[in-house]
Amino acid sequence: MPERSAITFVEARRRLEAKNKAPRDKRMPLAEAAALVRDGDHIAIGGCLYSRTPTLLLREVLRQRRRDVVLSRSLLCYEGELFLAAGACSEIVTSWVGIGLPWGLSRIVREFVEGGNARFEEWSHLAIGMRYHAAAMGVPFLPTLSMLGSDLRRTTGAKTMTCPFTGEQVCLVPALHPHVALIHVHRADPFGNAQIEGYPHMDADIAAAAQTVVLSAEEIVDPDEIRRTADRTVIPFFAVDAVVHAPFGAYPHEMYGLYDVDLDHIDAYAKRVAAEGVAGARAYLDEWVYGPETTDAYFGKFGVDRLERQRRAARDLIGRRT
Amino acid sequence: MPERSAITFVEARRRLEAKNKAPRDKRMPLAEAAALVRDGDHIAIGGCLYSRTPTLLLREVLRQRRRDVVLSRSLLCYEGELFLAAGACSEIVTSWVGIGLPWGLSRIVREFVEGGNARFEEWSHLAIGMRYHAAAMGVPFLPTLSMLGSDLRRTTGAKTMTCPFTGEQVCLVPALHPHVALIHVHRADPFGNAQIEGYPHMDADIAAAAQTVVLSAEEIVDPDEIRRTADRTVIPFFAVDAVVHAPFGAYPHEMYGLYDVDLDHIDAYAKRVAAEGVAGARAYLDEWVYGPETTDAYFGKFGVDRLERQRRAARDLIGRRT
Amino acid sequence: MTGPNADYTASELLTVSASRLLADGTVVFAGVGTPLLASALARATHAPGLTVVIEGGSIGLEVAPGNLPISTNEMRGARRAVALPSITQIFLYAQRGFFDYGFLGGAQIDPYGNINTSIIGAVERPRVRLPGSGGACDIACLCREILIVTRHERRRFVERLDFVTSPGQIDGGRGRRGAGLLFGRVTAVLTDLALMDFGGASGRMRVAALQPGAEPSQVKEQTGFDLEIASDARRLEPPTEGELRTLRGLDPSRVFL
Amino acid sequence: MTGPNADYTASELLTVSASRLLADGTVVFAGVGTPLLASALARATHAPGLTVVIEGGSIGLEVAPGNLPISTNEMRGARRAVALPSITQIFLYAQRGFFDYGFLGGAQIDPYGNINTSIIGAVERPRVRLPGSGGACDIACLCREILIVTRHERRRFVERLDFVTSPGQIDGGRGRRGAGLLFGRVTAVLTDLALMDFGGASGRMRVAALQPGAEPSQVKEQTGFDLEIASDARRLEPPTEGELRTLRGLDPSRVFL
Repeated sequence: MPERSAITFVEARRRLEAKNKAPRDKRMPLAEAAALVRDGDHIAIGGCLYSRTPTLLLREVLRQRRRDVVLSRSLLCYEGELFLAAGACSEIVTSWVGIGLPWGLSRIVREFVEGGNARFEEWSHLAIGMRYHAAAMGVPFLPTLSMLGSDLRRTTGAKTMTCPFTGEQVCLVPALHPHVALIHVHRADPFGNAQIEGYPHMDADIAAAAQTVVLSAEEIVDPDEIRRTADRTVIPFFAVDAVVHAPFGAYPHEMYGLYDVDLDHIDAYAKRVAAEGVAGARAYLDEWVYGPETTDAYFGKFGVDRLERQRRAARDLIGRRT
Repeated sequence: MPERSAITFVEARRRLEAKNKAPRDKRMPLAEAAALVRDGDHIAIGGCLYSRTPTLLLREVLRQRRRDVVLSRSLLCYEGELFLAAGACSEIVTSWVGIGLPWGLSRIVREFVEGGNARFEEWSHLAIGMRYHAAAMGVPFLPTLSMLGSDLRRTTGAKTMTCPFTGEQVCLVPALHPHVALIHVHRADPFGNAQIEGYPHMDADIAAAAQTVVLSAEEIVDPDEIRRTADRTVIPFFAVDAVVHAPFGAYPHEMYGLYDVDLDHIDAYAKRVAAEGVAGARAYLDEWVYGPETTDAYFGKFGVDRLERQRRAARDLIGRRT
Repeated sequence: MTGPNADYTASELLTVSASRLLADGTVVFAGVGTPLLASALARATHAPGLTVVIEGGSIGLEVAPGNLPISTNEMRGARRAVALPSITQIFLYAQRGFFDYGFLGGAQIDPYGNINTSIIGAVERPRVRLPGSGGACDIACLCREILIVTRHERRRFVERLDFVTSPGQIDGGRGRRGAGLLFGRVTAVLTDLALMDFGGASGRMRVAALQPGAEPSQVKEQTGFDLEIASDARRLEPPTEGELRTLRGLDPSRVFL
Repeated sequence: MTGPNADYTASELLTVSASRLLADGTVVFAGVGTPLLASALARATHAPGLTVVIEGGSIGLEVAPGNLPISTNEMRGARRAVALPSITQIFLYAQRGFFDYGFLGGAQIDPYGNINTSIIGAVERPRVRLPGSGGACDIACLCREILIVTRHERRRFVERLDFVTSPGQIDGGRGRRGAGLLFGRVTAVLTDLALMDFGGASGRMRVAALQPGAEPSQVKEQTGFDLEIASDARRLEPPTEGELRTLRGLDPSRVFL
């Protein structure tokens, strides 16, 4: 693999074969689950940008002062800035980094990458998806027509080959097996059978690709409820190592149908970073990550009314699902 | 492609680019939809074995006396025997052919293949899936670890290559772009947005792989119902060319949650063929395919009580969904 | 940028003319901002049968006026969608050939429509680290028609890119074919000053039409490379009252306008 | 085939001893018939934490006694499943390495555990066209432990196959590795007469244990190739009353027994 520290194809299979696949109660406290992340791990983050982000899990990983991790995600939001500013991360693997059009370039990513203090390995969005998909499929690579003619092919170390059936040229991207996948879902049972509503993003592939999968879920349901709606299950229990009950677990990011993104909060963060740079992000870490000792304390700072407002906003956006 | 008459990778993309992708009412009578199948076409059949088979569509294709078609399916049930006996088909592409363990080998497939009057191109089950998946993904091939060390690799013309990233050997299978996909679903809107309950089988990939997609649906719903449950849609309208309202459209095969397989009917057919061979299949064609002029006449032969019994059986098997 | 008496802004002009590039009954792969506004405007005017797709995984969305998505992955982008596949699946639909148009912008654009949204300076030690490709490189490689839509600024239109994130016509001629890109091409580069294409002999970008109020000299001056003006260069129609009213209704608080 | 006083049939013996090969807390990829019965029996006896997967796309199914699935794609196979992925996805989970055991049978089995379920005679003009691989070749290539379970008949155990549908140990030794198969191996060939493995120096199939009532001479006579009997060959325990009662309860009308 081009990036440091992801697991090789053969090693990934061997480790998976060695795992305990018994259906067992995998529920555990947030801190215990986050502790499955080790220094130097490659962490794949579920959801996309500010949607279905495993915010509480990431917050706890930061609180445990992990070091030297690699973050990969299809589109990386400001959690990347927080990990860089915290000194927890030295490399990001993504197709795009930022919060969104209105907020412009990430000042912190610029400082770290332009200063030579962090590595930004850029792939096209589909290429990131194909790398997770290859790993989930148990093959060492996948072909794509994307990145042909792009300098990304050269800088990523993707290969080209001639199709032996058609004679056409294709680009090959290598499987990406993260050490850990952090994924937030709508619903999971204690064994880790998980269901997602709305956008599935890349989470199913990330779960099958990673060596260790940590799930947080808005709701823990009885296995019988999963069995009644088995065709909605997108992550089967045998891929999962830990299950954390985490209502509002993506907040201040959005959770499809449950709560809207808290743009006021994100905007305040962005303004602070725009003005103060890394110092602004560190101040945010002190106030919102290291400061509140508990999840309750963290949500207490937002206040119940605000969480309820965001719940109503989501209902207004999605409406009742017959 | 090894088999005759599937569409090449580049041609498949060109034809798709040329298609009208406007969301329009694609509902049409069964006969009109089946007429989209032409002599010599490669037909991919949705569902698997005796589950979610597009029975009414296949019956109508036979009634229109198509000739020289190629049938592909992950597991081919006795519809293969009917097409062979009808003189409609000279080649099958599948991983397995038969009805099931209790019925043993297909006497008709044996007669045609052993007699040199039909070609049976066998791939492994995953290889068939990878071929449809490659086509659906818009790549000319996909790698797999399956078929390595099997004579199937040699006889199918699958290739091997060394992974440029790991140095490991993989098997490459070529994309399979059928001319027509015949797919039966639980629910579709007039534009062709389709939803399936229970086993998805390979239908989503088949729909994206084929040049022409003909859907039959147990229920035609208002587009707003699809929009309310968009995360259940497995086939988007722009892949679909025809939509047929076909209650009991898979019967006597099963439809997940709606009606059970009619094993009495299938067993009677199997006994007849075991005793009389091709003549038995032709007698079945006369009685159940060519004979009944209309769908009502066809179902009339089963009788309302029998259909109701099969509905109840399905409810007993699956029960209420939440 | 626009004529002295024009009663619309440059971005309104850009969005309206972009919407006119979209034919009815087609599928457009749109990013948030101008592309999504242009697509929504087209649906509301001449192309009711236009299907909008966004990369977060939404097919057939119908945006709510005044409540536009800011990212391609959020609930606002799923409004009235008919399908919500995975992000990977959306791009695979593009790779398969389901999407007629793909919109692109870019920090740097060269005379062949190649785009840089990654790096200014050296790869290993960039002077400016831009956000990256996102889906741009994929759209450039996989869609049938690539539409580049951006403000016309000299620093943006450069003779040579520091980095090719999204391939356009490569070096003109058979450049895409040579790179293995069998499908798709850049059919339009649209700015607030002109509509450009690659129809000339050189295969380089050239002005096919001028925006209302824009002069050839002004276009050349705002372009960092030698830009040919087609002898038969047309003049684009200004936005109509109706188009402007509808557009402003879509983004009343001017988040993107 | 079984001892004169045995109060069980050969297929009951086979199913019970197959169930004992399955460790608790593992995942088994089972076909319908004996494999599914053996898996269900294991769950009901020593392996309650065994997860059953079938190729139609069902994970964690719990079959209803007396109402067993006849195909791997039908509703009976989805009973109490926790997930119903596509057929392709099920095999991709196998390829990824999630499945500990894969059950196989076969019309022809050679001394290295390679299996033919495709063709007797010549490929272009077969004497007998068998049903084909189905998922057998995939299971043989992708599962961690391949368990071959079949009746012991001389016409079945042959020195040379007409066609290799599902690779076993290939030619013994590094055969699988040489073919590119990095993972998985045949760990047991179980019949109503014996349990065989490939633990000998030759890499050929050899008898590791005898079924109750089976004699070495009988095993050799029912095998179409030279079959070694391990010097330390054990004697398998007969089915217990409890195992037989449970098994018969699963298939009271003896569809598969």
